[in-house]
Amino acid sequence: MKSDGTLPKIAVHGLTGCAGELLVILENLGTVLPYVQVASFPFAQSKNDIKDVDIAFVEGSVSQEHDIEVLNKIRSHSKWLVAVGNCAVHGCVQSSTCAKFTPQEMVESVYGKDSAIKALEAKPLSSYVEVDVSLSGCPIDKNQFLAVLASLLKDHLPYIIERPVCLECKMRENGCVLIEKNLPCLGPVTAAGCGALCPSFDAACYGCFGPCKDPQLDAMTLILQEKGYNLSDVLVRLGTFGIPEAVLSNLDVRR
Amino acid sequence: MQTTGKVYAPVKVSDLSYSFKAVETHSDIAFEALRTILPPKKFFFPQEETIVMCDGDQISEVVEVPTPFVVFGVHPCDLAGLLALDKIFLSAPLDSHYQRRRRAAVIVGLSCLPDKHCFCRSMGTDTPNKGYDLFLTDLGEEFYVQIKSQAGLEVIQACSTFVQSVNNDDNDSYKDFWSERDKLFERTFDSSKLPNLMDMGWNDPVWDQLAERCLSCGNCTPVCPTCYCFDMVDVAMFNTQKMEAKRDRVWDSCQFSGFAAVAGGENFRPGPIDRLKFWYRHKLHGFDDAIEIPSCVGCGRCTVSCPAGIDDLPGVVLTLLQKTNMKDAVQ
Amino acid sequence: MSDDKDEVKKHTIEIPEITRVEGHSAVQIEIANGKVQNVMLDVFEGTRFFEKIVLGHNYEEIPHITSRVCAICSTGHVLAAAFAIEKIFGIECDELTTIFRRVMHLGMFIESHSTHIYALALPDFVGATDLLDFASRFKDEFSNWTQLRNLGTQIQSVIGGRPFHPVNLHVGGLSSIPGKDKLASLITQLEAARPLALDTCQLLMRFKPPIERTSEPVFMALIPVDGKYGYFGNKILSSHGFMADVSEYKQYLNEKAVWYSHAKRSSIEGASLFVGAMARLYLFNDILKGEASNIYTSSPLAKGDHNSIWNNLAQSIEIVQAIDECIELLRVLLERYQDAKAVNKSNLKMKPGAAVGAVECPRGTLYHFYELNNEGQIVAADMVTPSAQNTARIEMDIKETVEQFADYESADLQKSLETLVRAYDPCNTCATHMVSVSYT
Amino acid sequence: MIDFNATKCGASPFLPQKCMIRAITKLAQDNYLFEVQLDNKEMFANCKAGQFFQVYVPGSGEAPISISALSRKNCLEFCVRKIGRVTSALFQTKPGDWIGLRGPYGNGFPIERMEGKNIIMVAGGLGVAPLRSLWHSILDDRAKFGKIVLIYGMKHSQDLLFRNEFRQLIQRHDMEVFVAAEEINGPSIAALDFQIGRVTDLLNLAHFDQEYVAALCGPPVMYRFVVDELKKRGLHDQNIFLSLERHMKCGMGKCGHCSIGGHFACLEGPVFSLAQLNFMKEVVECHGPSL
Ligand SMILES: Cc1cc2nc3c(=O)[nH]c(=O)nc-3n(C[C@H](O)[C@H](O)[C@H](O)COP(=O)(O)OP(=O)(O)OC[C@H]3O[C@@H](n4cnc5c(N)ncnc54)[C@H](O)[C@@H]3O)c2cc1C
Ligand code: SF4
Ligand code: SF4
Ligand code: SF4
Repeated sequence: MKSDGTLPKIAVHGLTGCAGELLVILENLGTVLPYVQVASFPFAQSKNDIKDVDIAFVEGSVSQEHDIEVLNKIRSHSKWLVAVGNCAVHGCVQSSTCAKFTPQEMVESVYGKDSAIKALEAKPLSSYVEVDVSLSGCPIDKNQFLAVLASLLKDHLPYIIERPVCLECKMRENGCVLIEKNLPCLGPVTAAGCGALCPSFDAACYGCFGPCKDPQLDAMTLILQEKGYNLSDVLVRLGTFGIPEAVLSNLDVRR
Repeated sequence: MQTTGKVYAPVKVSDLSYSFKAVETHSDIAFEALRTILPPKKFFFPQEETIVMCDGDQISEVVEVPTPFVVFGVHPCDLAGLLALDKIFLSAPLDSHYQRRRRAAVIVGLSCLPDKHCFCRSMGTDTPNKGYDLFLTDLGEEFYVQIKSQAGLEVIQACSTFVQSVNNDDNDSYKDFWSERDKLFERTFDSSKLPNLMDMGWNDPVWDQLAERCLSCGNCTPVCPTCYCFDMVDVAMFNTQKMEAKRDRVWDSCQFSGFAAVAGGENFRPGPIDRLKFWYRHKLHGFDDAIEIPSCVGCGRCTVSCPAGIDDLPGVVLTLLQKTNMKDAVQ
Repeated sequence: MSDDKDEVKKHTIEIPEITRVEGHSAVQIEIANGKVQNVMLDVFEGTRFFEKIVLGHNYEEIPHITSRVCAICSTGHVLAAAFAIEKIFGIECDELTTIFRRVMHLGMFIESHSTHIYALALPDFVGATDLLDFASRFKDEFSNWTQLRNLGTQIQSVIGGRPFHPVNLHVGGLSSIPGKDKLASLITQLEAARPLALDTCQLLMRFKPPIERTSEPVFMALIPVDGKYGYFGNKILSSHGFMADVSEYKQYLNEKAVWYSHAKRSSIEGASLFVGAMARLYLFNDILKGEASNIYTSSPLAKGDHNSIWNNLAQSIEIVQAIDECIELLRVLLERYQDAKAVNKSNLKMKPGAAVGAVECPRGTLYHFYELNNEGQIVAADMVTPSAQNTARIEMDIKETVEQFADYESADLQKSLETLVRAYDPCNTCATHMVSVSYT
Repeated sequence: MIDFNATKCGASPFLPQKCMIRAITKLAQDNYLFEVQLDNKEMFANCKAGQFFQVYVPGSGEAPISISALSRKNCLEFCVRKIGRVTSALFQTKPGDWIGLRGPYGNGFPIERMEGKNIIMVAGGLGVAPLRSLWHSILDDRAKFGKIVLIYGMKHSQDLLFRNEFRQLIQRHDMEVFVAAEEINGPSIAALDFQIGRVTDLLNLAHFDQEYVAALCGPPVMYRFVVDELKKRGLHDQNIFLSLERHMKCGMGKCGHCSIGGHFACLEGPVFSLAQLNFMKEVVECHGPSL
């Protein structure tokens, strides 16, 4: 509750994404409704007011002019701007390819030569505006989301840890699938938050939360190659869920 | 044992791995388990625990009084590991969260036969002499039981029908077991040389070779019986039940890049090599003079859990011993 | 807005952003001399080019990547991709794996349908301004949604690892078999939620459609593989009696282009393609079983009323069907639990080739096409989503609706249009192809 | 059955004491001075110059902050720079709000060993915060100490902290005070002789010899140069004291973050003599052989 007796206002917007975060937020609306007023949530309500809000959650990457317009408007009307989901934080799957094809090539390949569609290279929000909090995940973890919101309601920055998935994996006491099953697990270079979901299901982490802090990509590449994975598959796999090109380009094998 | 409380023992969880889990019957227990993924430290210093709660105007301690429980099948190295943790958490100021759980536990030790990764003998942690309530030596048909405490005695009394007093034969087979076991260690070295070794080998190229492969994944630390580093994580909450926030203690690892970073951008261990060397030194050099016990108990967990295969502690030690001309320490 | 350059009076209705559909879209309607000239459903969801994104990736990654087309149908995308790749390899999953997949898929239906009905469409029907208004005024209904949706997410979490973007479904099968106790608890939850599903049908049956339907669409859906009402299949059937293998999707979707694709001028004979719950019920109601069948028989659908608004009712019937089938399938799984096997990667024989995988998603038929090289990497890909197939029909419906109104400025018209579009729930996030139909 | 709860466990050492913020003063951009009331007499009595507290902002977290002064009326002063999560949250508090304190932790400066000696204090940037508590202790008992030199350097002149206090210190005749900034901009400060340059330049102006005891606090780069200079002047390693900053989560030798080799900076430090540090492998590695 604010000093004037009103509830803090939040907004939830989606740019170019799969609506995953919108869905997570929608499904947890019951928990947060007593503490906030939802000023804008086009996915869930008809009357949407983009005017000054305390916290704006934005899903999706910026992939077209319209996204930029909306994003700038949201930024100028919100105190805290939270990028939610891998798309908004790292650019997710759609940004991974832009390194290989130009947007126009993609438009042509999908919609034909004389398509009127204009596309931009998919980029995370931070490429266009200042982002206060970045909460990655594909989709975001609901507990992390609730903690971020609760922190911001106190005007505190939340503590989001970007340690590797391996820590959570060991904390859950999983047998390591990289060691025991020779699976191409990206846990060592991927940010935790999911609770080491894939390895808990005997599968290899494919990096959906984006890179952990300071990922050791050279060592990861080396070890996967030793396990028999070919270099091109390994590099493609590392880049799938939005490891930024700047980080990837530090790879020895790429240089 | 179940009269004492819940029983935890090694259980098979994957093709190659075991884990201490709650068991109901004798048949749940994997007696063959050599090392569990996580050591028994998780019962006393859990992966995640809430330490402090805070509402609008009060801060309070979270007091969890555990009911008595039994940890069954703790091998000598893990007993030594717990003693090392005791030195940290039970030294002043005493960590009450740890202490409460430690008090509630009855520890039943169990003998084991080493594999190629075990080197507890070199670290001097292969003989159980304290840290347990009961210790069982597997003599094939029967167990040779050593009782160390009142709590242990009470467990034995509760199942007196299965217990006989020890005779001379038993004593002999007990001795035989341990001397036979001693022969099984594949790699041994003289651990008294370790502090010197780490100092002399500090700039050895072996570190560069290892660090090139290090993933900084931190797998080596949660599995270690003596690693105790943690982070304090504040989680804000909605004001339900007037609870505004909690402080959680969560396992951390010195292998993560921000571990030693301070405000102003200085990071005292920025690269994997710095962190890896720090870790090796910490394990092999011990807690320096602060606490006079080794901080590696030779369980081999880090060796088997490192995806990069670079935590072969005895291997690295032997290599360094050769290089630094301390060959005489290789036994 | 009016445009005076033309002799004739032109009138344009714009609905800037249709909220509460799973994606973003706007409708633009041009009217001249009382006749609707153009209907443009403009999807301004940024395009993501999945056909291009997947190129160069190893087949193992494909289900995880395509899952990101759409959170709501992620299980459908994962399965369509897995089906296509398995076809290339010439393998078929064992029976129990297929049952696990079915249960997972039904979980998605329960979640997606209930979310669509309660959170996106129902607020319109009961006259709530939005979901929040709905939540506070219709507490029981809101809680129905929470419970049904939780049921769907629970099923998907137990089998797939999380409510969407599953981690346990792979080419070849599951990476790990869910615990027996968890499967058993799903049965209990399903049984508990069943009455709510029945209530939902009754609730929807009572609403009167705000707009009348004038022309009949062409319904199309996959023919269930095993003769029981279901969502996996390799052949399609249309209400015109057209039948084809899904591998020919390119031809038949194009062949019928007149009534499917460019809806701009006129729909030939007033018929356009309609996929989704209503289509499935129309085509396969005879193989519905139990309570679902009873409800269908008593519904307006059985009487031949194909007003698009009834799509929501059709969805509610499918929820009942899904719950009953899930219970049955889970019982089989429990009985034969020890036979269930996780996928063993080393047994997967990779082969180059191309194939089409298809699956019925909540909104209709989903097609995935892939071509693999010798390395198991994708060299060509194509996806056709249900929403893309429905777009023409939506535009057509809009046209008919507008023509029923005399006053184009009326607020009622705008509201009716939004309601109508929402009934289809065009999931624009997955509209990888949709943009092509929205320009004049 | 054994009664496992027979002996009660003590209170958690992680439990902060609730303390009221009495006053907040802005010292410079992003640098505030917090005056906090510590009613726990025992805790207060234990406080020593150079020690630190774990300051807890409810809902945000804890940060180790040095005692910058022990003011009368059971109050502690903390000089804080807004740098991240917890410090930003602290900057949002108002007088009258409460925060949590745990401590005091660490060894503090070895005042006993400085008695009767000449003292040189070198502060870089925010390092002035803990040193301030040291000069307060010394000046409170001025007669017990010999000559005093205080050197304070910073990047920009507008970062100057404790401006009024320095104005007074400079006027004292019983100590030498030097202040320097690498860049001087903004209004000059009356009666304050700002030098342009680094602390090392000031060392050349100061009069001191090998008989001095040195106390240093500042960023790691500063240590490298200052220590070199001090050693050139012949100061003994046992007489050079440095307050080291390390990442700390508990302050009581348990969380492992502040570990330097096998030592806990929070227990054995944060103040170490150069003689001690010479035998701490890791410090040597980080700061070069001169340290
Ligand atoms: C003994 C000691 C005394 C200190 N005295 C003061 C003082 O008097 N005034 C003052 O303003 N600051 C002091 N600091 C520094 C202060 O503790 C950090 O600035 C503070 O912890 C940053 O917390 P944060 O949450 O605001 O930053 P974060 O958002 O957590 O991080 C910002 C930066 O601070 C580093 N950091 C985070 N936590 C710590 C930590 N616990 N210890 C050290 N660095 C950390 C991070 O690695 C990062 O580089 C002292 C530190 C120590 C160790
Ligand atoms: S399975 Fe993956 S996440 Fe888990 S420990 Fe191994 S490499 Fe790390
Ligand atoms: S293990 Fe990796 S891929 Fe799987 S959910 Fe977690 S971050 Fe995503
Ligand atoms: S040593 Fe091995 S286990 Fe430890 S961080 Fe490096 S790669 Fe991971």
